[in-house]
Amino acid sequence: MITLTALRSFSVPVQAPCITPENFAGKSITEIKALPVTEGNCNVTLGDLFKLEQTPEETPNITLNGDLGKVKRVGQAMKSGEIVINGNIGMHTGEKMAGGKIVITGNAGGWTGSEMKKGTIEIHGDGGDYLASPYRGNDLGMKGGLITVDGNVGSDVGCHLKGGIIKIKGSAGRFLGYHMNDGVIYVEKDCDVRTGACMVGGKIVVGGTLEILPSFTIDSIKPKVKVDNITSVTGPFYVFLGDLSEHGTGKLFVNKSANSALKFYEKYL
Amino acid sequence: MEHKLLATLITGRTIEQGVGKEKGKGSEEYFDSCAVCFFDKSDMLSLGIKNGSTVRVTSKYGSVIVKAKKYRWGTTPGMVFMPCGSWANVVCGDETYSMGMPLYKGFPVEIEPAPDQPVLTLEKLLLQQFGRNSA
Amino acid sequence: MTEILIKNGFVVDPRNKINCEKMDIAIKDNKIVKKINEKQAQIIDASGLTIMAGGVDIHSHIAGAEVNLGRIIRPEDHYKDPVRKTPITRSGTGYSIPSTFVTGYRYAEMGYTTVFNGSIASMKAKHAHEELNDIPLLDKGTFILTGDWWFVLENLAKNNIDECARLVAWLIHSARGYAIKVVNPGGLESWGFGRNVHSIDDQVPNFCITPREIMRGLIKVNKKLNMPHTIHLHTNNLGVPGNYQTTLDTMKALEDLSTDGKPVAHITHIQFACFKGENWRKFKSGAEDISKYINTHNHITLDMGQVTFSDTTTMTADGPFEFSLYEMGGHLKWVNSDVETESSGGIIPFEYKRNSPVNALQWSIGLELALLIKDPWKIFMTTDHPNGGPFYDYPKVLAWLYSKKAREATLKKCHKSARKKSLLPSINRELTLYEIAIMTRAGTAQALGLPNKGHLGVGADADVAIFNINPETLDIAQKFRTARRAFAHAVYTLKDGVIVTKDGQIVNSQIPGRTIWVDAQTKDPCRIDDDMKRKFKEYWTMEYENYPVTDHYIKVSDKVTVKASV
Amino acid sequence: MSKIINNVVCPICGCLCDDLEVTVENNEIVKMKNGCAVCDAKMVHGYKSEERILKPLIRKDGKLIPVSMDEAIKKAAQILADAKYPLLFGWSSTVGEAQRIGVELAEELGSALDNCCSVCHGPSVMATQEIGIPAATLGQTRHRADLIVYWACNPWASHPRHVERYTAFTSGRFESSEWKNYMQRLKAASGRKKMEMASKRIARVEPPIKPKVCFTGPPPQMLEQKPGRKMIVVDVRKTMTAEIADYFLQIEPNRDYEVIEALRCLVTDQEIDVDKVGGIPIDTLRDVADAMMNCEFGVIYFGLGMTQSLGRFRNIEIAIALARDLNRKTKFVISPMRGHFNVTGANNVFAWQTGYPFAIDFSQGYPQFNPGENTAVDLLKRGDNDATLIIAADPGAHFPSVIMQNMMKHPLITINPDMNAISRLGDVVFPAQWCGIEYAGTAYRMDTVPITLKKVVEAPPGVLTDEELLSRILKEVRAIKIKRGEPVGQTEITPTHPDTTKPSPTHKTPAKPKQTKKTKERLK
Repeated sequence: MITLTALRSFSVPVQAPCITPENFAGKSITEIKALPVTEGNCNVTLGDLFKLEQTPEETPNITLNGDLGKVKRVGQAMKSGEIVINGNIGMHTGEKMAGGKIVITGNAGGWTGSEMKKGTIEIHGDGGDYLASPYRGNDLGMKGGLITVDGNVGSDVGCHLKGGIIKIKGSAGRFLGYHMNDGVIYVEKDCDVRTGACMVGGKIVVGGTLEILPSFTIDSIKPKVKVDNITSVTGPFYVFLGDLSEHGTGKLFVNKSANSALKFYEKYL
Repeated sequence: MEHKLLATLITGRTIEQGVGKEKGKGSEEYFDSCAVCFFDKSDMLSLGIKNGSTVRVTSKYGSVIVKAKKYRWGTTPGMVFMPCGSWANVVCGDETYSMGMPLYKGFPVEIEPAPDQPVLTLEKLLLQQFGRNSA
Repeated sequence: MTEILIKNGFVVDPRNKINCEKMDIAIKDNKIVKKINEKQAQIIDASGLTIMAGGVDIHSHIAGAEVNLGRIIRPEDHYKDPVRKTPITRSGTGYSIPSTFVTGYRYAEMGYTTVFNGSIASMKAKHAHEELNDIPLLDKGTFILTGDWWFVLENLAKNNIDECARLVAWLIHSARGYAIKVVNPGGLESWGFGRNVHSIDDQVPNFCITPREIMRGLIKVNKKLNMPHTIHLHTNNLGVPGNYQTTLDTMKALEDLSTDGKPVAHITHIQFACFKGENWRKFKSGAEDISKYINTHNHITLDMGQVTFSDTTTMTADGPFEFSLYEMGGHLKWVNSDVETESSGGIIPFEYKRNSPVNALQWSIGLELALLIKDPWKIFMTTDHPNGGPFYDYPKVLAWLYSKKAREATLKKCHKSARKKSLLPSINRELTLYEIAIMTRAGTAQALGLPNKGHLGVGADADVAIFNINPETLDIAQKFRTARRAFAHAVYTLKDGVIVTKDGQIVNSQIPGRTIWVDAQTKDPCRIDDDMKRKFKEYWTMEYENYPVTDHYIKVSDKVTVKASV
Repeated sequence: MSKIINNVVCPICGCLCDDLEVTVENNEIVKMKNGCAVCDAKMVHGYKSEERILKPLIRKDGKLIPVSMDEAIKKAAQILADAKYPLLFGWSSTVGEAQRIGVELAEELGSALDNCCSVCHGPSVMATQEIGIPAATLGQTRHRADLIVYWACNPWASHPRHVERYTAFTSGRFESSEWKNYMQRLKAASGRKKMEMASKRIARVEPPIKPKVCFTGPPPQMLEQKPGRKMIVVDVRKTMTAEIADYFLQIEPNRDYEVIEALRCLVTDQEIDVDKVGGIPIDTLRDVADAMMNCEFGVIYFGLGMTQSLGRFRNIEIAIALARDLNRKTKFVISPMRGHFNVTGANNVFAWQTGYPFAIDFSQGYPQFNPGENTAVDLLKRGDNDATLIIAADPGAHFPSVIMQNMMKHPLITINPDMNAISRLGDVVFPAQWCGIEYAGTAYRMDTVPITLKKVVEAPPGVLTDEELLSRILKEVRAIKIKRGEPVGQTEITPTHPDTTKPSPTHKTPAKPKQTKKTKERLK
């Protein structure tokens, strides 16, 4: 295991896409120290910014400590192994991830797990905006894997989702699952407005309150819903279909008891 | 008569503000057109204020004194309007939802009459907000 | 004063009928000369290398409002191809629509030195010229969309060819353009109200004219103006199954206009106009019919518009075509950009896939045409950048042309439609270096009417490309990958007698390149009288005085003056 | 001695009206014809106001002290070269020629580069990146549009001549002006006196406040029957633009997305389960949808009410989707009402040089783009940058104070012609010439049509253009870097602004630009 500890708190953004298990594998500590990163517009090395130590444990492969809120692109495109981040981390963590595991004990920045294909991201704090959403102009949403968030998440989470599961213990911001095609998003608490906007497929399960867009239509009431192979949630749930303006067939499961304001939809059943 | 009004604030352009900003940010026109807040008639009644009364507009992000004016064109109870400019900025928020645009329109503010409190000029407002100005 | 002597290379110069002869090329300043003082000159040892004139691209969308809109809407495309700054070069981004500096660098790396911009609306011409100024290392020119200009439609409907010619001369001059571009004649105006024309004899709504009349009229105008290039034509019904018939009709309709056996029209990206079959399911290649016609007629030149299987961006002034492409489904973005009284436009990001029956056949149609048309002076190599693929795929296209083995390798990976519905598998022709030089430089320069480009004769511009191909030892058809690499990275590119790339790397990025434009001087210049100014005010939302491109928009100007016969 | 200059371009809003008639006396603009009230304020009064900065200033002990240009440039270059991550922001009120050098400076510095569009129509650009846009130049609307929708914008205040030049109150080839009809209605409603006042408004001598005539618009059925052009205004509050419209739809704040979603459902023949959306009954929306589907050529112009309210770029995205869907039924285009006169130009210049329109980060040696990450407000909110250069913009008057407070923690360099709010806050304050008044250059209209701004008067002595200032700062930055032994770019910087004092070239002008020779010599 390689432990990286930030030597100071960073005042400008640090881009460190080199911090992945693949990149560190087979390298000596001196070689790892020499890996290039940028601090603002300065080209520096990992050793300039972090204290590096090697310990014999196998997992996790990499541990990061310190004030890392401005450190971006950690674990970018990683394929295997495990990274543990003790504290907050900056944007684009685990972007284009294709396997392995990232554990973040604090909060994650925006675009965490963006365009990820496989693997697991565990966030014990809050997830940022654009969690598991693609880069601007793309529709390459998350394809597979699992993201769990213990806290809340920001806006535009799970855009263009094409597979995989996102579980959020807290509440979610606006535009959750925007234009999602497939996959599952489960929010235990409330959602901000416009949940599931433009969705064409997939499943969003909401345990708390939310507002339904006019372009969704009620389909049925179901007693419970399966989130993944091991979890199923009991409701009862209103099931909404949408987004009609996109001719979508996405399913929005809304906890009936938490949403008495939606009772009038029952007349269409 | 209530002493506080909870309203939704919209900031935006007015032609007077446009004229004012082009004449110069230190100009009287700019001050007159920007250090104001437009109300619906009914809200003014409930607050007990008149055209030209000073009011305090407070949001989560800050608090500013401006002059109250009646909105001319239509009815907008519960909604107040401030021309964009340094005064409105004090109450605007920094929340961007990760897309670069801060909070300018459609957020809650609290308004109370502030009789006898002065509306700060641009120079004084800058000094109050940032501790410096052109002096 | 710089003097350069390129020694011992194999020169391929079809204009001067030189085919792989070992000879020296002498350069003084920015021209090729007969002889120079060897002692003073810088010597480039080109032994074992092939020397050609700098490449001349006849049709490539590299600048203008539409190209830039394409750049703006594709951040994800740039994201995968960042280009780092160096002490010599500027930074930027690449892929399907590279930023301006990168466009210049990457063309130069392939030995190209002259590029003509596909189309611009003259109202936005200043924008195009500002971008062209920021494309270094290339000479460039731009074609002006003329076919649906209201003045043209009105005058041609009344058969006022002379008046139309004067107006077109004014237009080309005020936009600092090089040639008349006609895109889906009549269709762009119809698209103003969401309609289109579907044959060359359809009426254009509100204007009492047909596409046939527009094309014929503009060819007459082009002749009257003595323009160096023919009209540059994008046919009606582009991208529609069965459109090979429209293309044949178009070519037949123009037959009688050629009196001296010279071409009267250049039909661009012919691949997209060569579809047979009533619908996409019955989609077949029309290359055989088109090539048969071209092989027996001399009044048309073509360029390929080859598809190269990449994630690219389609963009054209043909707004209705882009909308119908969008309607076929599966596209995330659609851009339409109409320009008042002049043109329309559309952009759709598009990925050509090998396993798509339509795309695979499109690929084979382009190659079929290039190989079935016997005379390489009649069809030139392009990808209609970025419509069929970005220009950095040119080496791939060349490989398919000079090597059956390369074609077979790709055919194997393609959908079976490419094999079944076209003649490509049965074609054995493999182009020689000589023919390639025609299709990429000599022929294009001739079609464009550029006497100093595309060849290495005395007096030609000192634009030279040197490739690591030894014609004596390398069988390009067999070792197509080696040759492809050679075409992708020229050993040397010389622009205006200055070495700008070496071993595929930019060594000098400070050559701005010239903007070539035509000033067709009419005997009786276009009178912009009050009536005309009033009309201008009615037609455009811009004042007449603010419309023309002023001189400062051209960084280095290369004016071609022609005497018109009106 | 007075002279009249015709066809001057107005350097204020995205309309770029190019028909101004300016009278100049003793190197001073004394009169302006054809422009709007805002134009008058700038062209006749504002540009020569007391607020003008004439010498560079540097803040010493909290006070702004006049210094020499050389000292100011050295100081600014030192700040920028020392910074690990500077931010260059603004660019909307300067010409393309200066923006080009700005990109080069940003690249040299490895800085963040953003323009004002990130707080106005950046969301529109982002929406275009997600979904494309069916757009057209303004003349296309003028000639063809029989349905004009102004959504969440108030052109009467922000683009005063938009209606008159490009939409309802202008005549085109296929559609005629509704001005007469409006006047008749106005007459019928409020008599002669009020008409005079309205015509005064149209003549733009007075700001458009006055009569309390309420045209809430006839009911939607009337909307369908009315011949000629129709104008619909959708907004959260009634504005003067709504007054002149045929129909006004007042929706609840922050509900644009829902209303447009409902319209999209109606256009695609879907049933809607709710009765009201955003405070509007579905039946009313159905009428609007019908009007949209039954027009020959429809257009939606949208403003900051969409880009700044809840949903930001998703609002635009859905509005574009509506326009796109409508193209299956008829011809429909949609267009943002870009604010500053050259904010579109900044997007375009940045895009052709880097591939990206705004929110660019050069810290990696190549451009990276991500609004939300590299946009000015986000950078400042997180406190990522450590120096700021503001040019041709006034975030002091347009950024929330909470954001500005973060900007004030680091050195601030400003380049603006007059003492606006941000200049008042600067550490190094440069004066600049007014582009479009004191020097010429290229600006891009809201529909990306490039227009050359004119020079009408001479600038005060010693005040430089934005291009010259940036070039000198860039040169100085390079000198500092060379001293430190760092590699620098080598592109030579040649300011190239047009000289529009010469008459426009006619067809016969054989003029060969001077640069040709020079460049050729250089090549030799």
